[in-house]
Order: sequence, then structure tokens, then C-alpha cells
Amino acid sequence: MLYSEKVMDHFTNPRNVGEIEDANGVGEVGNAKCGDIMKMYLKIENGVIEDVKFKTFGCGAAIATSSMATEMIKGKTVDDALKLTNSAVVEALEGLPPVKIHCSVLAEQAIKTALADYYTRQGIDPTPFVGELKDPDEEHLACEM
Amino acid sequence: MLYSEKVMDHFTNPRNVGEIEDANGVGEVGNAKCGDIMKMYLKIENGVIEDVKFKTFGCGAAIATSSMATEMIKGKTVDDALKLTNSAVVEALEGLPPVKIHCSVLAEQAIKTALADYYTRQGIDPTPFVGELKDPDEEHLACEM
Amino acid sequence: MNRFVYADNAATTQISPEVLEAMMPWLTDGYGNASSIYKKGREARIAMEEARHKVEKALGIPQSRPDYPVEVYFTSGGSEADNWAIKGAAHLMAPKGKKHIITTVFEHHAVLHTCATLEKEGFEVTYLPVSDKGLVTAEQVEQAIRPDTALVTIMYANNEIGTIQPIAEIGAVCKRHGVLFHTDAVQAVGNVPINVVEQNIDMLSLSGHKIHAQKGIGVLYCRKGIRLPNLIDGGAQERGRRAGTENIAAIVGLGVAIEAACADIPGRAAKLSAMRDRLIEGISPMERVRLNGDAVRRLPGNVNFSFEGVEGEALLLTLDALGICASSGSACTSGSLDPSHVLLGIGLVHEVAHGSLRLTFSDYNTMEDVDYILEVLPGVISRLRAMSPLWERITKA
Amino acid sequence: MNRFVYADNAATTQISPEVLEAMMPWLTDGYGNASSIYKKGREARIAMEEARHKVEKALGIPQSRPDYPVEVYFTSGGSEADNWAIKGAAHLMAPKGKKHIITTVFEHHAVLHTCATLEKEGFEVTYLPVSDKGLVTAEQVEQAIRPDTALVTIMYANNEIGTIQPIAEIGAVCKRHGVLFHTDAVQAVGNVPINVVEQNIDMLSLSGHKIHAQKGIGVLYCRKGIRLPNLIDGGAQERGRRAGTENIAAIVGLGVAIEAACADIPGRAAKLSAMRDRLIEGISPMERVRLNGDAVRRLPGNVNFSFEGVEGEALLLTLDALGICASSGSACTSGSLDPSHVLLGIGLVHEVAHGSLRLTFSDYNTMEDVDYILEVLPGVISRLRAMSPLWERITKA
Ligand SMILES: Cc1ncc(COP(=O)(O)O)c(C=O)c1O
Ligand SMILES: Cc1ncc(COP(=O)(O)O)c(C=O)c1O
Repeated sequence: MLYSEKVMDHFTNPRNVGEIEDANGVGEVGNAKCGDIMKMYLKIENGVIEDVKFKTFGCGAAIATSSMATEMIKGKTVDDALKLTNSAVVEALEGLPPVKIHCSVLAEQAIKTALADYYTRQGIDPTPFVGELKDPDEEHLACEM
Repeated sequence: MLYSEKVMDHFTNPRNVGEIEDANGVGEVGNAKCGDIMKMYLKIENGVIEDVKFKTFGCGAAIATSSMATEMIKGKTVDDALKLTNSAVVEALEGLPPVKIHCSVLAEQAIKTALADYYTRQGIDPTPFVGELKDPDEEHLACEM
Repeated sequence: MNRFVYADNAATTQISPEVLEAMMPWLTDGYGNASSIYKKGREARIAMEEARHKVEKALGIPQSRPDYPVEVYFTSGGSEADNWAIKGAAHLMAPKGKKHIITTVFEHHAVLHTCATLEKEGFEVTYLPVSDKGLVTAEQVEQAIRPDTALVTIMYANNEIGTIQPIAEIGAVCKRHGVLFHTDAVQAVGNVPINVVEQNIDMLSLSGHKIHAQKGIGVLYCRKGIRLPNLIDGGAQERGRRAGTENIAAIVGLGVAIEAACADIPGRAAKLSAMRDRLIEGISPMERVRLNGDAVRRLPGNVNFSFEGVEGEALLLTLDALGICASSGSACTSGSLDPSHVLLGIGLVHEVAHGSLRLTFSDYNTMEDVDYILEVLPGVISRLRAMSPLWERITKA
Repeated sequence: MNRFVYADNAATTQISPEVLEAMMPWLTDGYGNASSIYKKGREARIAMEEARHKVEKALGIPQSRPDYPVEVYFTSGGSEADNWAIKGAAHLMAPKGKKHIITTVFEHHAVLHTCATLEKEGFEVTYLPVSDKGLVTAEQVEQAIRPDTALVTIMYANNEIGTIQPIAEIGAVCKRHGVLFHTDAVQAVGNVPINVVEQNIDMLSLSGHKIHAQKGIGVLYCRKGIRLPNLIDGGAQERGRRAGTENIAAIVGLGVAIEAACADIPGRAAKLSAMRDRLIEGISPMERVRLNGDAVRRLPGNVNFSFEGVEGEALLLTLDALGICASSGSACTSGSLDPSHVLLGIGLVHEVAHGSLRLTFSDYNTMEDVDYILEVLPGVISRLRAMSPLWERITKA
């Protein structure tokens, strides 16, 4: 199981770690049992992601995908952020070992969940935008991804 | 499978190789199928083994036991020669690998067979002296010893 | 500045200079096949039998035949030895109607997966639970023995948490009940005194690369009279019971390694446990940590802690960047879904098991290594906890 | 004066200096466990996968995944690979009602004894006869295939008499009939071009120590999609299919060795067969000798003669004293009762088989070696014949 240099870079020096006090979109996915929890904080203004931060409990790939995903959406519009796929994250990281692909799925979900929270806070039903999100407590699903 | 130095010495420089033109006791045991044939020539005078020679087709141990056995009976009385056992030959050779013990049995038999031939030529029934000898053509017995 | 500290000796060890030196002639000019009858072959054979004697001596095996030891078989490692012993004993006893095996829940996978294969073949396996410290008792074994029990297989010392089992007591129970007893002693050799006769061990597995010999060489001790069927059929090597041209270099190295490892077990244990205890004392005061395994019945070089709120792989990668090699029972390091069955076996919940760290020492470690680990570890843990939503949740609760 | 001539390269070869050089880093500082995630472990893993690619290349295996080859498994040698392939295929196919195996009478014991074990388990084995030159035909194989045939296992080249089988033709027959095909290519690698795809080989065994790598390392190639059950269960090494900490040094050495052996097969074959042919020409005129094996379809480095009236072990020991290492199919060299099953398989009577001599060359032999053998051999034969009552009988008859 080998990580790319890019993964190691994002693991060793993760971008956007932390919390946003006045975030207007927060999402958490994964669970402790599976060994992966990702929490995303978004500060969205005028449809643009002005700031993003994350906290992650998880393996090297979990931290690296969180870091990369936040970089990829920072400064982007909400619409663009909604288009971010896990494969785009994997590609940006120059690949992930097969057993670690689920981390990128988790990162995509974390962002979608935070965006859903943003929509909800705005009084908008998020489903048309982010689709059906998996309940982060569905442990099995998450572990087996 | 390791041979002692003594075995290697008797294999490399076998004593008493050859034939005796006027032998008065000749015995051959073993068979080609099993990979061992020993032939002993005795020249006996006044109950004493004046000369002994052998020819052997067989492995290192077969040649070494033939050589050692001839040395052990040369100059001895027929009575003494009859007492030679395969274990005495093994001991004199400082041991033989387990799978090669049968060679020493063959050497003992070769001498007994030659002595039986000597008795027979003298018109004496050899059985009381040498016992029942195995038919050297009983291939299976010989191979499985 | 950065030190290099190899603290993963339970995973594998370096080949010691003495072992390599002993191997070199057999990697160069001494290439003869040990089955060949010419000098180059005979010399290889002699060297191999010498190594076998060293193994005998280390395990307390009486030298039945000085020229030809008959109970020590060289294998390709601990895994092959475990497979051979367990599958062999099962298939040996099955025709006698004995199709039941007793083991523990926290054996090495070489034992557990072998048992699983046998279950598919129709054998029944009892997996004894272990205590929260990782111990099993002879009474547990005795209670589990049934008339159809073929084999008890219990590891001498655990590779993750280092607990040492009461092997002599278990051996006595097995003997009393006429049940075959195998022990995986891969982690025990050199750390605790082993005597297969006194401890009533019928079969024992060990592995070279855990005691400074090469990887890919091991031993199965099998008491004379137990006619284990072969795992690897073929040529007449190992008295017809384990085929394959013998790896003389590795075998000779194993001989030297086991002799060295067992030359002064108390001295060795004292040195290693001094490092172990200093490390345990240094880590214990940290917040929300837990020592895994027994404090006393423990391999001298083994330290295993769980750090709440931290995931093991991230911890290992961070330590690696600081020059420290260690291991973890996290699922993420194994590519599996669940964290180590050993940590779950002693009752850890998943989230805690994910945050485990194993540090294991050998003769090549020093107190300075321990000090360096203690110097950097708290910072590493803090940093990971600071970015961990799990830690946030734990500390806020 | 006395020369030293190692002419037993079919038994084992010396580790080449390039191979040893490639191994050394992994015997010293590169001791990391390939499953460990820290740098020292990752480096070992990378080196191992590089070696795996070299094996792929040598066998014509398409690189399905450049970062992660999936059809080459490292084993402890040729014997383990043979056992795994044959037992595995048998147990894989048995539930489908396929319990018949086809092989030849003159396979290596790693194949024959494995088949014998399977027979005891209830499998049926057809042992195809070979011609007096040691050849089997694809037609023979085709005729032996039945609806319940699980596996055909036929060696690529024979280790005693060097005959090379029509593997591509046999592979085509097996493919046409949907039968798994395994070949023991231990003696063939580096001597004949191998392409598992073109030759329809499903499984192939090879061994490092026959091509100047270490003893105790080998390969099983197993085509993707064949879910062979494990022979050695345990850890997740080799993608969960062959447990045991990987012997990186030996694996890296095997990679270098197979690359070298297969770099210029025609050139290598030309060099070896020049030595072979000079030796055959030199021995053939001797009285009552017989070349065993096929003159044309023959391994480039293999010479095998029977000398009537002479016993093989005595011949080997005498040659050894003169500095020549060789081997024989005599029963006396094997500790068994019967001479080589290979020589009996090509129809030799026992007494002739006892007198066989095999001389096998590698890249490290020279024409001077051949000349030296030819210089001393006639005298050795004469001396042994002079003391042989069998020779007396033969010549007087
Ligand atoms: C044809 C053949 N198959 C299998 C083997 C066994 O290989 P290994 O000694 O690596 O187990 C050998 C050599 O001994 C061989 O010549
Ligand atoms: C307890 C235990 N058993 C068996 C093994 C397997 O040994 P090997 O890697 O030599 O196959 C190991 C180490 O990996 C171990 O720690």
C-alpha cells in the first residue's frame, strides 16, 4: 500500500485544518467505529465558498483527501463545489491505493453534507441540489465503502 | 548421507581388489538390479586364509565394506573368518549411514558364501559352519536388506 | 535533530552482523546442494545439521542422535510451520474421529486462518476468549477439551500486546488428556526460556526473522512419533517430510541467531524490559491512554498503548516522518475493515483500537531511542488530536 | 593438475555476483517488513514489486496493472509452487465433480508425490508414459482427457535427461478442452523461450536456485481468475494468497536472476549447447555407453549417459575426488531402493540405470571444463569396470 507524494504532502502539511467559528454550513460524516470521521466547516457568501476548514479523525488518506477537497472548493461557487466528485479528488492526489478510495468518497460526502446544512439553514430543501445523502450513522455502509 | 573418513579411504584406495586365479573358495552375492554385486576369492591353506581378493559393482559403501572385510579376514583362520559379522565391519569403518548398512551385510554374506564354496569343494557340507545362506538371486530380499 | 529509531522488532528484525557473516560463505562459494554426495554438497549438509543442533539446544530438545537430529524441520517461516502443524495434526487425527481443535481468539492469522480453512473442511474449532489483559488459563483449556479434541494450539506470546501464556500448565493439561499441543512461539524465542520436554510441547513454530536471521526461514519442531502428513510433498529433504532444496545460508543464519538469542535470556530480557518499562512509565501519564496487555506477563521488548481520539495509521506516518518505525492495530494499516482482532479480543471498542501504537525493541535499541520516542510522541499525539473531531467529542462529553 | 568443475547445475547453481550484489542491501540495512507503512517497509515493497515485474516480463505475462501485478506469487521454491498449483487446482475443481489429473511418469517428485497424496484423498491420476527419448505428445494428453479431468500437469523440461516437451501444443489441447494446465518449468526458465499467454499455460512453477538466485525462493504463476485455495494461510501477504513475511532479499535476487537468464536465451543456449555437444561427442565413442534423453529436444546444458557395469554413486565419488561435481540416477545416491524413476520411465533396465551420470552446465562453465571431464572420465570408468563383476559378466557374455 503506497501513497503518492501528493498524498504524503497533504497528509504532512494539511491545508485548511481547523474550525470556522461563524460557519454557515457544517457537515460531519463517517464514524469512530470505522476509524474515519470528517467534519467540514463552510463560510459561504453570495454563493461563493469564502472559507473552508476541516477536522478529520482518520488515516493518512482520510486527512489528505480532506485537505485536498477543501483546497479544491475554496473560492469556488456552491454550484461548482456540488460538482466535486471523489474521483476528481483522487486524481488531484495522483491516485490512492484501492483500499483507500473510500476516503475520497467520504470527503465528497462531507462537503455535500456541509452544503446541505447550508441550504437547510437558508430554509431551502437541499435534496434537489445534493441528492439523498447517506446517514452518517449508517455505520456499515460507511465502513464497507 | 555422510561417509566416515575410513570409508572414504577404503573406497578411494580399496585393498585386495582383483581375482585369484587358483582360488579354492569363491562366492558372489547381490545382484545387478539392486545395484550391488560382490565377488570374493579365497586362497585357503591349512585352515588359514592365505590370500583374499574381491571385485565389487556397487556404491562407495559396497566397495569400502568389501575392502575392509577382506582386510579383516586376510591371514585369519577359517574359523575366525566365519565369526566376522557385518557390525564388526561397520565398526571398523567407523560407522555407515543407515541406508548403507545393507552393504556390510552383503560383505559378510560374500565371505560366508566363499567359505561355503570352500567347504563344498572339500566335500564337506557347509551348512553346519556357515548356516543357511540366502540365495543371491532372491532379488527382493537382497534389495530390501 | 532527527534520530532513526526502529521500534518494530515484532514485525521483523535486522539480520545481525554475526548472522550475516555466518551466511556469507553459503551465499557465495558454498552453493552445493545438501543432498549431493560430493564434497560441496556434504559440507552444506554438515553446516545444516549443525544449525539443527543449535535449534535443538535452544528448545531443550534432547539430542537423540548426535549425527542426525530428527525432530527439527526447517520451513519457509513461521506461517508455514503453523499451517503444517495445525493442518497436519487435524488430518492426522481426523481418521480417529478427532475433529475438534482448541485455540484462542487472538492467535496470529497464520493460526486463525488455518483454523478457518479447517472449519470449511468440517473440523470444529473452539476459540477461547482471553482476559482483558490477554491471558488464557489452563483451566479454560481443560474445560474445552472433549473426547474428540485433536489439537490445542495456543501461542506462546502474543505479537501485538506481548502477553505470555502459561504454556507449561497448558502443556500439562494436554498431556493429561492425551491431546496434541502446538504452540506458535514465533514471538517467544529468545525472550522466555523454552523447554519442549518440560513444558510438554508436542509441536512448536518459530521464525528466523524475528530473532535477527533472514526472512523466509523458520522451524517446526515436531515430537518424534507424531507422523504429521506433509504440507509440501516432493524430494527427500528433511527426511522426506518437507520437500524443497534447503536454503543453507538462511538455515545456518538461523542457527547462529537462535544460539545468540538464547545464550543469555535473563540478561537480554533485563535489558529490553528496562527500555520497555521506561517507555511505559513515560507514556502512562498522558491523557486518555491505555496500556494494552498484561503489565507483568509481558514480552520484555513490547509496548502497546491506545491513544483515544487518534487513528493509528496517521500516527505511524507522522512518527515515520520523525524517524520512528512502529506499528498499529488500526484497520487502516491492514487494509481490512476491522481493527486488530487482538485488540478487539481483549475487549477494546473499535474507536479505541483504531488508536493503538505498538513499539517493540530488540538488542539493537538503546535508552536513547526510548528518550527520543518520549520526546516526540506527546507533540505528535497533540497535533493529531487537535485536528480530530473524535477527540473534540470525547473531551467535550 | 586437479581442476574444480561444477557440473551439477540442474541440482543447484551458484548465486551470481550480480544477484548477490542486488540482494545485499536487503540483507543489511533494508530489513523493513514489506507490509509496514513506514518508509523502510515501503521501500521493501517497491523492490519486491519491481522483482515481480521482472518475472512477469520473463514469462510473457501482460502487465495488467503496472503498479500492482496480480498473477505472480512468490513461494519458498519450486516444490511449494508445484504443491500449491496441483493441490490447489484439485481442490478447486473437485466440488465441480472433476477429480481426474493427468501427468507423466517422469515428473519431478514435487509433482509425483503431490499426485500420490491426492490419490489417497480420492483423486484419480493418469500417468502418461513417455517415449524412450523422454517425450510425451499432445495427442497422448488429448486422448487421456476425460469429462472429469481437472488438471494437466506436465513438466516443461526434465531435470534428469533434459528433454523439452511440446508445451504449446499441450497448452492448446488443454485450452480446447477447458482443462487447467500447469507446467513445472523449474528447469526450463532461461533455457527456452516461455510465454504463458501464447502457450496457454494457466499455472507455472519456477525456482530461483536453478538460475543463480538463492535457494528457498520460487514463483507460482497463476492466471488471473483461477481462485486456487491457499496452501499456506495467514497474513495478507501476496494479496492474501500466500502467507509469510516476504523474503525481500531473495525475491529481489530472483528478479535480477530471471532478467539475466532470459535476456538472451538464444545466445545462452548456443553457449551451453556447444559445451553439451562437445561432451556428448567425446563420451559417445566409449564402449557400452548410452545417451539418455533426446538428442535434439534437449536442454542446452544437459548431458546424461549410462555406463554399463558401473554404479553411479561410486562414479560420483571418484569424480568428486578429481574435482568434478556431477549427479546420478543411481538408487544409491538417493537412499531409495530403485534407481531414478526418470530413467526407468524411458525404459532403462535397473542395472543400466544404476550406472547413469548427469553433467549439467551453466554460464559459469567453460570448454576447459568439458575438456577436463573428457580427460579424466575414461580412466575413471575403466578403473571401476576393472573391479566390477557385472562388467566381467557383460563382456564375457
Ligand atoms: C523439475 C523440478 N521441479 C521442482 C524442483 C524443486 O525445486 P525446489 O528445490 O526449489 O523446491 C526441482 C529441483 O529440485 C526440479 O528440477
Ligand atoms: C506470532 C506469530 N506467528 C507467526 C508469524 C509468521 O511468521 P513468518 O512471517 O515467518 O511466516 C508471525 C510474524 O509474522 C508472528 O508474530
